[in-house]
Amino acid sequence: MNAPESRELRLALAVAAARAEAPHSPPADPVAAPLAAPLQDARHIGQAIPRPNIERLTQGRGQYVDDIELPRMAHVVFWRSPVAHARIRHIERDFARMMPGVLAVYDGKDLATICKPWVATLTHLAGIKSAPQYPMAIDRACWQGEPVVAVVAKTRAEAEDALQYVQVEWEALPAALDMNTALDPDTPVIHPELGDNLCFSRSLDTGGVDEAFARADVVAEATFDFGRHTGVTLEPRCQIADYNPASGQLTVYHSQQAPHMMQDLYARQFDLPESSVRVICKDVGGSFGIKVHAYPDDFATVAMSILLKRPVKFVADRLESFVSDIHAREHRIKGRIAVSKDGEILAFEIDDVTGIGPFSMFPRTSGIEGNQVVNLTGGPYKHKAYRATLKVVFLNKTPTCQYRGVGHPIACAVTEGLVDLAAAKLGMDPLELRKRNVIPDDAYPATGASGIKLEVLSHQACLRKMEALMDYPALLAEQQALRAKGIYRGIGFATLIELTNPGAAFYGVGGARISAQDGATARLEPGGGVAVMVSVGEQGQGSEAIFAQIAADAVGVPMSQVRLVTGDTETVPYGGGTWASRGAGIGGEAVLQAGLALRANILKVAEAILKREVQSLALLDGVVIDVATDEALLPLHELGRVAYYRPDTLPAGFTPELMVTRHYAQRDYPFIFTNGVQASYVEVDTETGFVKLLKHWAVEDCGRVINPMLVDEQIRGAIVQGIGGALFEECLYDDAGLMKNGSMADYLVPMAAEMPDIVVAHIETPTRSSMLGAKGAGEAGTAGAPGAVVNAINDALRPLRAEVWSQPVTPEKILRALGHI
Amino acid sequence: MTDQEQAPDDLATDARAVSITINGTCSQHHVQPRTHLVDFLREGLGLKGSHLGCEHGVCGACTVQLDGQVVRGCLVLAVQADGRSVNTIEGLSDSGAIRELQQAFVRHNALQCGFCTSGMLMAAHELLEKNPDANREQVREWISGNYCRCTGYQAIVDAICDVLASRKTAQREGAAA
Amino acid sequence: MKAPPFSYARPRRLADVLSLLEKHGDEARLLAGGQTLLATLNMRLSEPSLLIDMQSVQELKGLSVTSNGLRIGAMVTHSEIESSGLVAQHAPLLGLAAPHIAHRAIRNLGTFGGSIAYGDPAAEWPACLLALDGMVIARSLQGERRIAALDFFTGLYTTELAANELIVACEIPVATPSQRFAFHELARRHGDYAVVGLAASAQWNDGELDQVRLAWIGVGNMPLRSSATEQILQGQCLSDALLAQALQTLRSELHAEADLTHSAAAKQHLAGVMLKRALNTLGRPRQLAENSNIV
Amino acid sequence: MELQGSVTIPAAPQQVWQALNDPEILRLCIPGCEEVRQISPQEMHARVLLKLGPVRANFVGKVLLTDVRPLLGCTLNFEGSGGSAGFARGSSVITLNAIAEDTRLDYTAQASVAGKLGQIGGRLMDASARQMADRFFAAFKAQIAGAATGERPIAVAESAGAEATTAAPTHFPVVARAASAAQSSQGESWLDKEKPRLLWFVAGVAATTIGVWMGAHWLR
Repeated sequence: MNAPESRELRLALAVAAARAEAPHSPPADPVAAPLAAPLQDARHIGQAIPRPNIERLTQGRGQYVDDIELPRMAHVVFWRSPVAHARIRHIERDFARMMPGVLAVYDGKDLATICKPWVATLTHLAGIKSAPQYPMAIDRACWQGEPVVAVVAKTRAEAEDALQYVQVEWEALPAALDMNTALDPDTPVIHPELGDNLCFSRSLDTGGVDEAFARADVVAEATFDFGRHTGVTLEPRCQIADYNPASGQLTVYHSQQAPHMMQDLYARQFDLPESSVRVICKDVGGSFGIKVHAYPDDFATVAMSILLKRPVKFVADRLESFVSDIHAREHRIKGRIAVSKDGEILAFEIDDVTGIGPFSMFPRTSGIEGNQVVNLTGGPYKHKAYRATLKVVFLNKTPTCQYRGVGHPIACAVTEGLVDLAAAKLGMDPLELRKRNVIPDDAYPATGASGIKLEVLSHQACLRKMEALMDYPALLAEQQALRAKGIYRGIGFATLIELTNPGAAFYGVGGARISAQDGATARLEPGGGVAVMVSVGEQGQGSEAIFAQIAADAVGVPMSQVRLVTGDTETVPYGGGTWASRGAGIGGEAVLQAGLALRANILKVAEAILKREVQSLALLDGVVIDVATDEALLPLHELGRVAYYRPDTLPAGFTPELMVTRHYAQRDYPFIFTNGVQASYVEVDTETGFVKLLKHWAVEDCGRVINPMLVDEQIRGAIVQGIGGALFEECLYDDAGLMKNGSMADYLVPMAAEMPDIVVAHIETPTRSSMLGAKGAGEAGTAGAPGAVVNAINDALRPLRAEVWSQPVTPEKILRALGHI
Repeated sequence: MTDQEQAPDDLATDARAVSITINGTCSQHHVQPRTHLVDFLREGLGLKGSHLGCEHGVCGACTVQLDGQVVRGCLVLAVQADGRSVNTIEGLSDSGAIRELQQAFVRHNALQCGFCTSGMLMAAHELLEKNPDANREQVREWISGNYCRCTGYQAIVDAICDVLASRKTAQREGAAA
Repeated sequence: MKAPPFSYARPRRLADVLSLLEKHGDEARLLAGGQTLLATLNMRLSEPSLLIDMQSVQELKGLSVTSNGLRIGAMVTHSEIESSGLVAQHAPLLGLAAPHIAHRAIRNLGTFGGSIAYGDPAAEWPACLLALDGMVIARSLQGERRIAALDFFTGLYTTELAANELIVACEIPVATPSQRFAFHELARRHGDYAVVGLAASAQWNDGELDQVRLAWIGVGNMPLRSSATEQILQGQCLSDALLAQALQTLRSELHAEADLTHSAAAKQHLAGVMLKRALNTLGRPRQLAENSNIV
Repeated sequence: MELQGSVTIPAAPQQVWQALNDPEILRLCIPGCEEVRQISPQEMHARVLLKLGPVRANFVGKVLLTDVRPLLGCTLNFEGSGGSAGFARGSSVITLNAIAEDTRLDYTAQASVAGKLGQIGGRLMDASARQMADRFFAAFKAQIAGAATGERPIAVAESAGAEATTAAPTHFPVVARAASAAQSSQGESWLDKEKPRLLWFVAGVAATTIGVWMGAHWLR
């Protein structure tokens, strides 16, 4: 990539690099390295700046989908399959239709007349298969929670009243419910036309694995279980579909992460011109991957708006969220590690089975998570021998798909669990074993054993920093001292890699119409402000804030002069949206390039107005200045006035171009990997099996940190979600495939009281694939936390010769491991 | 308050008159007995700042004040509020009652998606009043009835502790002066 | 998730509540704090014709000390108990238990009487009432009756309360100087229902335990006492041998039911741990016992 | 949900067997049972009003008997539906053994609960099923004792509620549920292969298990 163009930006980036090894936690800490004095007020990148646009959220003045009311808006509720697998014999709708306020009652066949079915596969996942899926079940429902009948009424309450009178005659069918037996001959095949219940399989073998295990001094192995999770966004999934039959225009207000993807899907499934579909995402109340998929009820709601020729609102209630939002993470992995007596990791081997739903989820497929586990296991380490097998099997349970972390928390917990087991067998300190085996910081670019391309990572620096940050020797001493008193504390580490800034390798090459590139438009307003339209939206992570920071620096204006527009396919450039930790790295780079281009164009206008050489001009803090003297020459509002209202005063043949668009796609690598290390300190009550989280640390290298305050709390939030999986969260099913804990009261997400304080620090190794140098940061917390916490628990239990590798680690499991029950 | 003493003989379920003081203004409204308070606020009055995250009383996103105390807005009927006073996030924002907390939340980045924030602020506001000496652990316990799925709770705890501390400082300085 | 249609009444007088209850029978439901009922209604797991809101009935409110002990009106909220000086003085066990009940917003509306009337096996107040040997005062149009806590809870969500009857108040003998209390509860998250909990009280007479009452939370299908274990402890000084004996007795008399993530065996084990911890509070000299009631 | 238990009934196996085959005795013993109705020789329904804590729900249960070994035992397959509240199905194996003058009845039951109640009722599923079984047997023992002293229960009133399934929308709440409860399992389902014989206590266990309540610490 080119070097930064402007003096100001060069300085800003240099300052950020100088701060690279300074922790910015707690976030209130002043930035460690001083900024150059004359530019101090102007620099935004790298600063802990509060988000400029969130005051309205603190006053209850946001606008989430459910806050929107449109004229003639109707409300839909769904009758969902109460069982895992059922033949639909008859649907009696007449009684429901007679209820007050009811506008229509639809079944799957009604909607199939205008919405095409889909099959979610990707060509680069060789052999992946699935069956056609419709907006609502036709003849057969395949999981508890699949929509079967829809009731549309004038109010939500009326729709629910009428729903009580929908009578569905169904016959329960035998179901495939256990991933470990899904491929057995006596397990029913969910889609007979597919031949079996295997959605996708993969095997990878570098060669040399058997030899490595044969010559290993230590082989450690374990079976790792991961419970099924779901995302529990606090705002449920919701949308309003508004079809205008007169204009043929479909507008969908959607709580979604990828508006252009949905625009494309609605256009294709309903045979509408792309230009007739507009998707608008206003405030989104949490997404985490839950809202990046195209759900059957999304299409159903749109279909009903088209059929009824009026707006239709769907807001999932919490009980239906638990069985209709995607699930994730149900894996059983047998893993082993080969290590030499001097602590060299020689090989990893894993065998992964994962259970998905009855369909591969549209459009990203349900094969990616397992695929990632194969790609990522052993990822931080320099061993060469690796073997992995993966089986992704269909089950009559809620469909699974990409949820925050996507395979990383699993791969990391398996890898790091095995490393800890090996360290214990060797009698070597687990941190030391990691230090000896991570790919050294000077060895990049490198290729991992699974074949992943690693641009530049900083494992060694992160481990060094972690050791100091947590004061490891003191902690070890404390742990020893307390053990003597019968108090069992444990320390657990997890080194990790995370794939971020994906190129088209993720979906595009597999045929999915999911944009790998993003765009930003920057426009100078007549009053001197800068409007920035970006295809990456805001889900709360602070995208708009960091884009404003980047734009302010790139253009050379105060951040208060920057206004962001996101989340509307009609007004922002085309792009992928928010997923796979790509917002800052890809969207941010597009904003940077657009901002720099706008600055250049502004200076051209200044050149014309001031009749000075452009090289002698700079734009600083909203004012065109003389580079040599720093003399203020022309404020932007004056430049805007001339450019927009008095173009007659400009030289003939010169046209100001004060709106520019730039796009960016990361094409140097399939993914830009980040790395980090987490540590957890826990106390296990060995009488009760209860675990208290005492403290958690994360050292994270997400390249250029644009706003440490935002990234730190985002990492903490991700860690807390990871802890959720490690200790609390699991979708529990009974033998008939029915979810037993599908309420907020029984599906335990982490709450404030049980969470530890989390110290976050950074190493900054900017990616060279972009000028900005930012990599993703949104998922690494979730990736590493479960491994660290589970390792800490096992470290605490080790003197008692107990171990637990099944997540969530419940008191029950610990009590069993300890032999109390 | 409107008379709700007697059930109508025909057990009518349709809307009836209630008189509720909302954000300081008392007015009459018609509401069905089955409508819970937050549906009434959101749909009847257009006060969209209180959110519905679960409608079974667990998530805390719907937290509002009833007679000055926080309650789950989804576990109170609007008719139960007849003759009583209700404050919402909009009211407390306009009155300035929670300005310090709001500013601290922004300063500490104590919100991401913002869906929990109204309820979180309502809960924190009551903490400031009931336990001005709360320590960090007590703050964590107090807000543990309010789900936040985005932050790690730490920024929220920091923000609340910040306000607790600055109020104490102000109090000490006031006492000293 | 919207409640089905129903009618609503808010009488001011207890007599009117009782008349409505008598008249509408099973079609009517009493609305105390509503923190259970309204969730149920939102989920449409109950479709009553009428809710009888008791918020305006003065006779059901207030805490006071009478010759019978501490009287807790049925409509007294968890928060009122939590912050009551009378409770702290006369029934400190309730103060220990209150913070475990859900969260502040729930405690501000949920009522003591409502909690007793449901008798949820995992709720704190029914167990406390048992541990304190309290009394339920029930009223119907036919009159008032007093039911000892020990007799009140009869099964899963079932009590001695008749269909036309409501709880007016509960009475708890005031604490004596030699009485000690322990409250231990294990919950996965703060404010969640108990996995296992124990509300306990005993007289401490120079080391000898007297009138030991152990009331269990989240163990069986109702709030229950373990009388055989109590008997073992009666008149004894705490020792390792006594503890072992008590644990053994507890194992044979307590039959735990599994919940979503804990087997019966785990709960049985945890009950033993709770007993051990409670006895540490109840049975040791005060200064040694002080910090032991926090789990 | 899995349940097993054993109960000793002070009567000979023959008497116990007869009582178990008497729908009216069952109606009287199943907690909350309001009606037992023979739809056809192949089908028997019971309506149960489930009252558990704050929950009130009408359930319709259907039971079919298989593997009948007169005086020795049988297998029961049951389904119960509470409309939008939930649905349950399961099976139970009953074995009778003569012990001196008495009969020991051993039972095992497995059930799964669908719908809202299943989704939220997990915490107390086992406890409520056990309570249901206990109450059934307590009542059953009492009935047998009563029968021994000559107090016969009254015969089932066939007419009551027979019009239910075709009632007008104004009667809906009960009707709709009754109708939807009848839903599954005609045709080639497992139920069809065996000849249905009687309604049985498990209908009660099912309906309640179904009805079981409810994760509700939030519910205070």
